[in-house]
Amino acid sequence: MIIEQLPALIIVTPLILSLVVSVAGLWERRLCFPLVVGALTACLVCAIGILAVVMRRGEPIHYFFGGWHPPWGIEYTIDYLNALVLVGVAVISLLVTIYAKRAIEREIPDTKHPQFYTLLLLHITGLFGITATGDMFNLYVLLEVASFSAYAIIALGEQGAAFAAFRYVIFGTIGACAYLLGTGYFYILTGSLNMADLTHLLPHSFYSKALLVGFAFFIVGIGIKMGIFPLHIWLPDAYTFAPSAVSALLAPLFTKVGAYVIIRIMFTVFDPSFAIGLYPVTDVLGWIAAIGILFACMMALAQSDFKRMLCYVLVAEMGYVIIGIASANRFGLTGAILHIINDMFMMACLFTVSGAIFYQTGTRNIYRFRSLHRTMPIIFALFIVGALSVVGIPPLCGFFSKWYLILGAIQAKQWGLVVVMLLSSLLMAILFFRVIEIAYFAPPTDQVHTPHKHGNTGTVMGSVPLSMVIPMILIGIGIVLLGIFSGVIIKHIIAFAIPSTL
Amino acid sequence: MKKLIGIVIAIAVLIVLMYGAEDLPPWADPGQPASLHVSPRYIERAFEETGVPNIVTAVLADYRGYDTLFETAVIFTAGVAVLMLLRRRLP
Amino acid sequence: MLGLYSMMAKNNLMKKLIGMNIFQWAIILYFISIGAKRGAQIPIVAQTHSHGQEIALHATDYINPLPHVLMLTAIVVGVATTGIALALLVILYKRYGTLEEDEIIEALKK
Amino acid sequence: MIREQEDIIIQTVCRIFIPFMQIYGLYVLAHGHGSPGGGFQGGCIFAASFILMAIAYDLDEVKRRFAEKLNIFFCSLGVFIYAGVGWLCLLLGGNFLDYGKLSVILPIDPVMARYYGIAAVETGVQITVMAIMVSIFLNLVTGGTHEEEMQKTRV
Repeated sequence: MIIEQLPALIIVTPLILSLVVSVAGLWERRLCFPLVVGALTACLVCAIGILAVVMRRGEPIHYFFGGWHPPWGIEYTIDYLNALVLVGVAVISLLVTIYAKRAIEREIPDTKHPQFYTLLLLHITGLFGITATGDMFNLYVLLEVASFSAYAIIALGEQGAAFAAFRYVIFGTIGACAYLLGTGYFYILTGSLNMADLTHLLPHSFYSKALLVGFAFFIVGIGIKMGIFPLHIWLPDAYTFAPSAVSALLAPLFTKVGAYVIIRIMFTVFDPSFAIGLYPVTDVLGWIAAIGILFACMMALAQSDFKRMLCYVLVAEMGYVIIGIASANRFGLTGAILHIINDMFMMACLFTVSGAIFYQTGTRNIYRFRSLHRTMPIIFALFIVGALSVVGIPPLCGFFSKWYLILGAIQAKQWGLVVVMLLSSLLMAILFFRVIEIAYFAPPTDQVHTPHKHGNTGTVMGSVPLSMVIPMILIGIGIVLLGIFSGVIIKHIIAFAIPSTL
Repeated sequence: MKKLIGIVIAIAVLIVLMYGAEDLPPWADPGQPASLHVSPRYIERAFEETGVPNIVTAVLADYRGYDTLFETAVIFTAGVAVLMLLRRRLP
Repeated sequence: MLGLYSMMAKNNLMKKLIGMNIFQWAIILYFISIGAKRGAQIPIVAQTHSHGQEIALHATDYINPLPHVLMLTAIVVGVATTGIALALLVILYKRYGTLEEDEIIEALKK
Repeated sequence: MIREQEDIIIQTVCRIFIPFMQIYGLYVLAHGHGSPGGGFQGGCIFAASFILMAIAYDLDEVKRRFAEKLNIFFCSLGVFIYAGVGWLCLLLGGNFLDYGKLSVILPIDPVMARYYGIAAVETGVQITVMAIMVSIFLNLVTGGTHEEEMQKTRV
């Protein structure tokens, strides 16, 4: 019986716990953190349970809220794709939350912790919901839950965060409204909001101009939320100024969930023939993504702020996922889905590293990293793991997803995209080796080597505590394991996650 | 410059909306798909299935009750966010 | 469209927020217009005391309730957005003493 | 909000009005089943009464009648009622939010169980909306201090 209820439990557990946290924080602040970790552990168990059930049954789980059958009620449909993303979200959110504890204690005033953890849980609730839901409007509501908590916890950051967050609010609201408008067009043409139902109903109006407009609004809306290239303007600011733990949580997860939504809508709700055959949506997307990757790499090269550089890398990584979607064949989509999972780990790794460096030295400027590897060897080892994986060095997971992406682009005869991907890998290599060079080979200068004396923030920085290092090491191990076992994952999960229509 | 970009984007969106509006079903037409697929059942059965004469309430809180749960969660989020951002010193 | 334009072009953040609200409300109105039906009444069953003899309800007699439900939710979301944005504006005003975008950017660069 | 501007007429009218507003808020909630209305609308009207109180009197009056801790507690309580009803249905063997299953513990048939389930969740919505609206208002007008320091900005 409990297995039947898993899709509800995974959403409701963090929701209820967030309520409990907000009340518990009124009289005992230290209770909050254990409650959050407990909730996320429960979610992880649920997510793994869901994946196991899906794999054992070999067919999607359907869960009807309120006992109403779709299209009248709200339905959760969880197939391989959802389940995989759910597990990824659960793992990363748990690890990053454990990591976040000490970082938050330093960066956020004491009195705000209960509300912060409440919002953190609500954000993760939203992410789970977006991933699991099978209803267009429900997705909108959950998207808003996730976005609102994101706005708020970003605004907690340093100087300038409030302004960045305000811009994020404006952009995010445009995005949400565009999504809502798109949903409105789908609804007016079909009369249904359920995704599975839309799959059957939409082909009748494939030639309608209104549907095309709705689809365009939808892509723009999700594009703003996930920060694909021309719509990413809010992203670097928001994630740079956010508290480091927050950007370590948001950067890997929120954007990836957006990518998941695009895959879900383009290939499950819409027939692939709509986006490929009828209109050249995939071509347009692919080229925008290609320009975006190059642009983001260039911008990343120009940055001296480590975290801002990572933000542009993130934009580039989203471009890769879009390329995978745009090549629209089995290889490309395998690559895209694998890249969603891999990128969660890689970005979590890199952003936690940046947070840890900031924790210890109080700086994010790359040129102040001189010889830091002596004082923090483990962290920089992890940085190298993450960086090499992003560049795409074979034993690490980034290689495999890029491999599939390139195969997909070749199969789709998009030679330009292949060139772009290879070129951008090169650019990323330059990008990261620049940092590695400074950190490992540049001669130390007194000024930077002893940040305790010259800490420009004026606070004495301690060394990184164990509770931050262990989750980071686990993420690093995750990268390696994902690389080694990527064949297994593809064979047993992703192969079934790709819509059968392709 | 900024105003120019704003005007261009606004006009572009306007054109796109006009383009899409050509194919929309006529306004207030009882035969449009939105009124035919899902909603008739709400209207015809909501009263006997939930005992609530106000169909909007029945759909809001029962058929799509899960949405409303998260609607409440949204406003809860907003409240906590405002509290966290502005409140200096909690009791 | 007015809302979208003002969101892009206006310098004052408060005006941007107002533009955002206009945009949201336009979409809400659009949705509600989906629900309209000629010659129908509001979706509240008129004969509430009809448990004994079943009175058949016809879908054409009542307007479509679903868009109303969705928009109730969307209105709440809009209210929440406005709340958060206003809170951010209060913070910005306290910190920089202005709500003009370029002045804040200037202050940030220092 | 300024002490010198307080007016006996406004205060008296508000004192008479506020209870009626609150009753009207509850009425809108209770009649959400048969006429336009429901938790959200009722909650807003209820919150408006507190906001009117804050405008006509001062913030201390509101704080005295509706303490902040209580407010935060109410915020959570409302969502908790909603989610709790859902959980109850889940524990009783139905799906989440399947109010029909409430008939197992209540002496009524499933249809009426749905009726009362809707009433319960609307109450939850109302409590949350009311508490959050008051909280957002108080925080916004005072900039988070919950003290009357706005005289300076009002020339």
